[in-house]
Amino acid sequence: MSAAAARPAWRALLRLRRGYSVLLVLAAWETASRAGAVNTFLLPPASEVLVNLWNLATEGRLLFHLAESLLRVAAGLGLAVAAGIPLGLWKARSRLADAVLDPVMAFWFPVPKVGLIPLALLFFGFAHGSKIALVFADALLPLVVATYHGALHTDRRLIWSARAMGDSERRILWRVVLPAALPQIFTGLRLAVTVSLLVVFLAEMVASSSGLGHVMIYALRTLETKDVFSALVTISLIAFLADWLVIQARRRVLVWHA
Amino acid sequence: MKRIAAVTLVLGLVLAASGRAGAADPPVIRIGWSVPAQTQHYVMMKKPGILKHYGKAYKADWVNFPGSVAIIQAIASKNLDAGGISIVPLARTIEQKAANLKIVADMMSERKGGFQTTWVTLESSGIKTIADLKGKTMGVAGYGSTTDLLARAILRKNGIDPDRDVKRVEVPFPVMESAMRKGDIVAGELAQPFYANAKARGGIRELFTAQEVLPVLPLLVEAFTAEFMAAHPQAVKAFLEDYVTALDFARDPKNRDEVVGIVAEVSKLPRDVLATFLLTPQDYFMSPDAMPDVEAIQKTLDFLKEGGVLKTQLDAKSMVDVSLHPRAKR
Amino acid sequence: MAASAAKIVVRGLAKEFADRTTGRAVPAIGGLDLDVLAREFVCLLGPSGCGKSTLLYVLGGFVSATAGTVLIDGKPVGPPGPDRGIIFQEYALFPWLTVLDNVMYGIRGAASPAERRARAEALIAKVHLNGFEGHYPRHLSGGMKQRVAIARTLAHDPDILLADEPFGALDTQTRTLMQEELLRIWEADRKTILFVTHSVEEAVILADRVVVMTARPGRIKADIAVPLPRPRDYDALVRDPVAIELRAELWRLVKEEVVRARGAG
Amino acid sequence: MNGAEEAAGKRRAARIGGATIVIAVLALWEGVSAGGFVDEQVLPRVTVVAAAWWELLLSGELPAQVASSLGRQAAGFSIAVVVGVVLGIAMARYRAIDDFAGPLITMILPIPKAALIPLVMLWFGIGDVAKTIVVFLGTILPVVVSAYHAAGSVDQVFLWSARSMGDNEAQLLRRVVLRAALPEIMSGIRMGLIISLIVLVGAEMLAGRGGIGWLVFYTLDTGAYRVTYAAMLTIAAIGFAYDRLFLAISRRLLHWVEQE
Repeated sequence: MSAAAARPAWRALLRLRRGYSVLLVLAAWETASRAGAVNTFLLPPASEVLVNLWNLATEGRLLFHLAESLLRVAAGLGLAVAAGIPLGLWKARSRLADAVLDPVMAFWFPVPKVGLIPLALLFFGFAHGSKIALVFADALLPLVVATYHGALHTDRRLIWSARAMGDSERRILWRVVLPAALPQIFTGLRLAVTVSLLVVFLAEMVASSSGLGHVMIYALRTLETKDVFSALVTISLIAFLADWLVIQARRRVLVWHA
Repeated sequence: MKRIAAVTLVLGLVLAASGRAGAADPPVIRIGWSVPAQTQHYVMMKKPGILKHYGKAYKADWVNFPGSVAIIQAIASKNLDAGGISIVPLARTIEQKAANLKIVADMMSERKGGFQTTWVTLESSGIKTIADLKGKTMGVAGYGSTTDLLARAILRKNGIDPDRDVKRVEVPFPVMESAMRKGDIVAGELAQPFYANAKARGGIRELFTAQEVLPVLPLLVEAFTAEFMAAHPQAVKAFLEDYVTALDFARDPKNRDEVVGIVAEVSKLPRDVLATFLLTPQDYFMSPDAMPDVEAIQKTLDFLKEGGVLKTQLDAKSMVDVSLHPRAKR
Repeated sequence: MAASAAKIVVRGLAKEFADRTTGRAVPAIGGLDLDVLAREFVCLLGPSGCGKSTLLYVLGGFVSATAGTVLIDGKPVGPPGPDRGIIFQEYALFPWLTVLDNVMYGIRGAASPAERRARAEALIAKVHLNGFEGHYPRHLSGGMKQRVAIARTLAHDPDILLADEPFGALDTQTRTLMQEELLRIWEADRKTILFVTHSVEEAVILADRVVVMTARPGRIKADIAVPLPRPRDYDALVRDPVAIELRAELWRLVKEEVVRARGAG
Repeated sequence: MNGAEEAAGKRRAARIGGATIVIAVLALWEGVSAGGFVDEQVLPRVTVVAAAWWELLLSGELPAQVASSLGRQAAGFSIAVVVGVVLGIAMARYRAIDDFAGPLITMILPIPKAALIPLVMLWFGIGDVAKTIVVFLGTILPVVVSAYHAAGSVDQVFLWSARSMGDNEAQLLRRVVLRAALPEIMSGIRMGLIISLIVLVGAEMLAGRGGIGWLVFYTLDTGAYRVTYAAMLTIAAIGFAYDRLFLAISRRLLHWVEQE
């Protein structure tokens, strides 16, 4: 009667259940390409791409570029978290901060950062700095907005209880408002992770000598379509893994949350 | 009643969308262009009045792309019929049978008598020869681009392994000069108009050009799909006549001011910068007869095969089709 | 058969929850039998966490039982529907709707919007909230919110009312007034009510019958009739010897379970 | 003591603060460029950019490019809002849809759209449809994620109340889940609105037939940076105006939300 006995088998099936759509897409891709429905130059068969990916991966170069990209994402995202959460909290708790920051952000965030790449290159260097700066600039938005909304709707009874217990405003911010905002912050983090990946690959496509985006643009320039798709598949896998990690972290951190 | 109306409407929309509503309309050539160095195209786009056949024997739908690869992708996905394309991606396209493209006219080449992409350093850098680059950082505008392939060959020829002996970082053309003056790189490649700009500001020394490995590099050509040429030979013929007209117009010294204005308008670059080199010996070389240089193309293909960029030996003659070219000797 | 005459029949009901951190099954209700007659007012009393609310949610069709049968009018309990109205301690008013719109929400089948509106207004009057029709929940006090919630539940005219500690969050005065108001409304049309509470006083004032549950996993510990006449007078009940005796008895039963629960925990 | 007066004072202070920041940034920009700290070719002076902007405005090019872009942006954004909200709520409510769409969304959306352009060309051509699809793909992420999380955390008592009042699934979704999730969805839409302007650049480099995003990328390529910055500032200004408009609408729509 209890599901406990059948759990391992069920677990395995559940895992599969969450991946079958990806397998379906791969199958459709393979069929379309093999059947000649699409130009294989534009869309080579999935199987060939996967074999190619395996070769690139075992060769080692791909892993190097992957590590470069991930380093940039980690640094940019880390900075965005470190800056975005305090900014969002501050904006939610101080009317003055809100009034000053709101228009500045509303003007800054729609700026297409790709146009700032030349400037970023000169200011932050051609290696990691420029990409980290761009990731930071774009990942900041979801974090600030999410933290702000989460903190704004904190139950005021919680804040008052803390105040009654003699907590300072700063302590309340970190001990009451931040935990209360965490569910929303995780939503923002999920977005920020995706945005970071997007930005780092884009920045690496425009100007970089390493990273997955660089691998992709090099393959595009030399018309090695299979390499392009190998990079694409890698990016997809990374994105999937990163998202899974955020969801796991969310589950761990938010055990108290419904 | 309603159903008939609906069916008529749908049919009408389909016909309108297919663009073949009026049989009398001349065929539309969907053609890709990019910047820089496609002066013939810019003149055709901005001065259709000087063209004899435009609107009568053909119409053109000009679409801008960020470069040759994008144009080729658009051709392969059947969204374009023609375009101004660089020779290396074109060769790779034909090698992979991604699209059946034919070179129908010359657009511009890098050779003596015209501008060649130039690798430069600062006079103060202490770099005198290519060998001095050992252990230094240099700028590449685009890994895997034609000029990058040439630079690698030249470095290797001068005893420098491009992957080990120098650090090469990707720097967009417009930032190259600043990066060099700032000291982030000691050398870098400059195309026009960035070369002219840097030269005007002074302190720049030329290191090398592609001359050393390829005396004539037919960099950009006009290409059409074989399918379109077979379906609309008259339109292509008329287009090429107009293409030559535009070339002649651009090359005529008394039109120079106007052409500089056209290029400034298209590229959005300041007119005074363009005026320093455009249509002078400091501009890319445009062959007066607009004929593709089969011999130079073959040499380029051979060079690419040798360098491993091409896996197969391609035949330039089979890639070129000048049967509709007004200045072809018949 | 006496059992089949009952409005609600519960037999051998068990409910397990999976612990979120350990993944182990935790029993909330363990083999519970209960009959509720039509038009009966039954209070469920028990220590916190004894599964009173869970029983209510199973009856409402919100959660499914792990084992056992639950019949309503002789039929197995179905998904939630307007035949069973529910009132929560947290009011559960839709914050985006006005008082009037909240009450109108559940009114269906009326011929015209005007008719629905008239019915809603009548219900609002019944809970003494005239003049607050256009207010949003955030502008109301706790007692007012709960009165809106009662009006909203009555609006779809349910057969059975399930109340989950509805007055638990109210102050004593408001609570007393709300109890009187609920009795007044109930005596007018006598719906079947299953009322979860942790207050012995409340159970004695309201119920025909008080069912005391054991600590987790919840079972029936005692089933005690309340032999007090209706309509009930709050002030009289305070001094009524039968009521005093009953309160003492119930409190003793509950206390045993509270102590047991604490020992187990 | 006087709350209204205090609020007005803060507003005034904020306005002054905001203006100070803007002026300081512009002055810094001009100084950095004019003082030779950054090459003027890479960062043209504010005054040069302003002149370029004015020129583009007078020539009619800027209004034309903006107009041609806003249609695509509005279309892509609107579709993203509708599809994103519906999909996000559906994923939160139905395990099967989540299992199907969830992995695809997390795997496809982080791919730089520039890499997908060949496939977009293949299936949707190089016209407005293709560009709208790219905007849609870029914009839908925040909408879908916020709708998913918001719909997933709707208070259980709301759902049960509505059920016990006889709501069927469709009514429940429309009348309760959507409404209860609205505040968080709106913050996702706000982000989507901003991002829809950013992704115009990617969408319009697909095949240049104009547009403000095309102008950014095109001049970035040619090196006409004064135009790049003018176009970027225009996009930022549009984004600012959109955001203010959005806030006004949002305040009206969410007047029932309890705020401190």
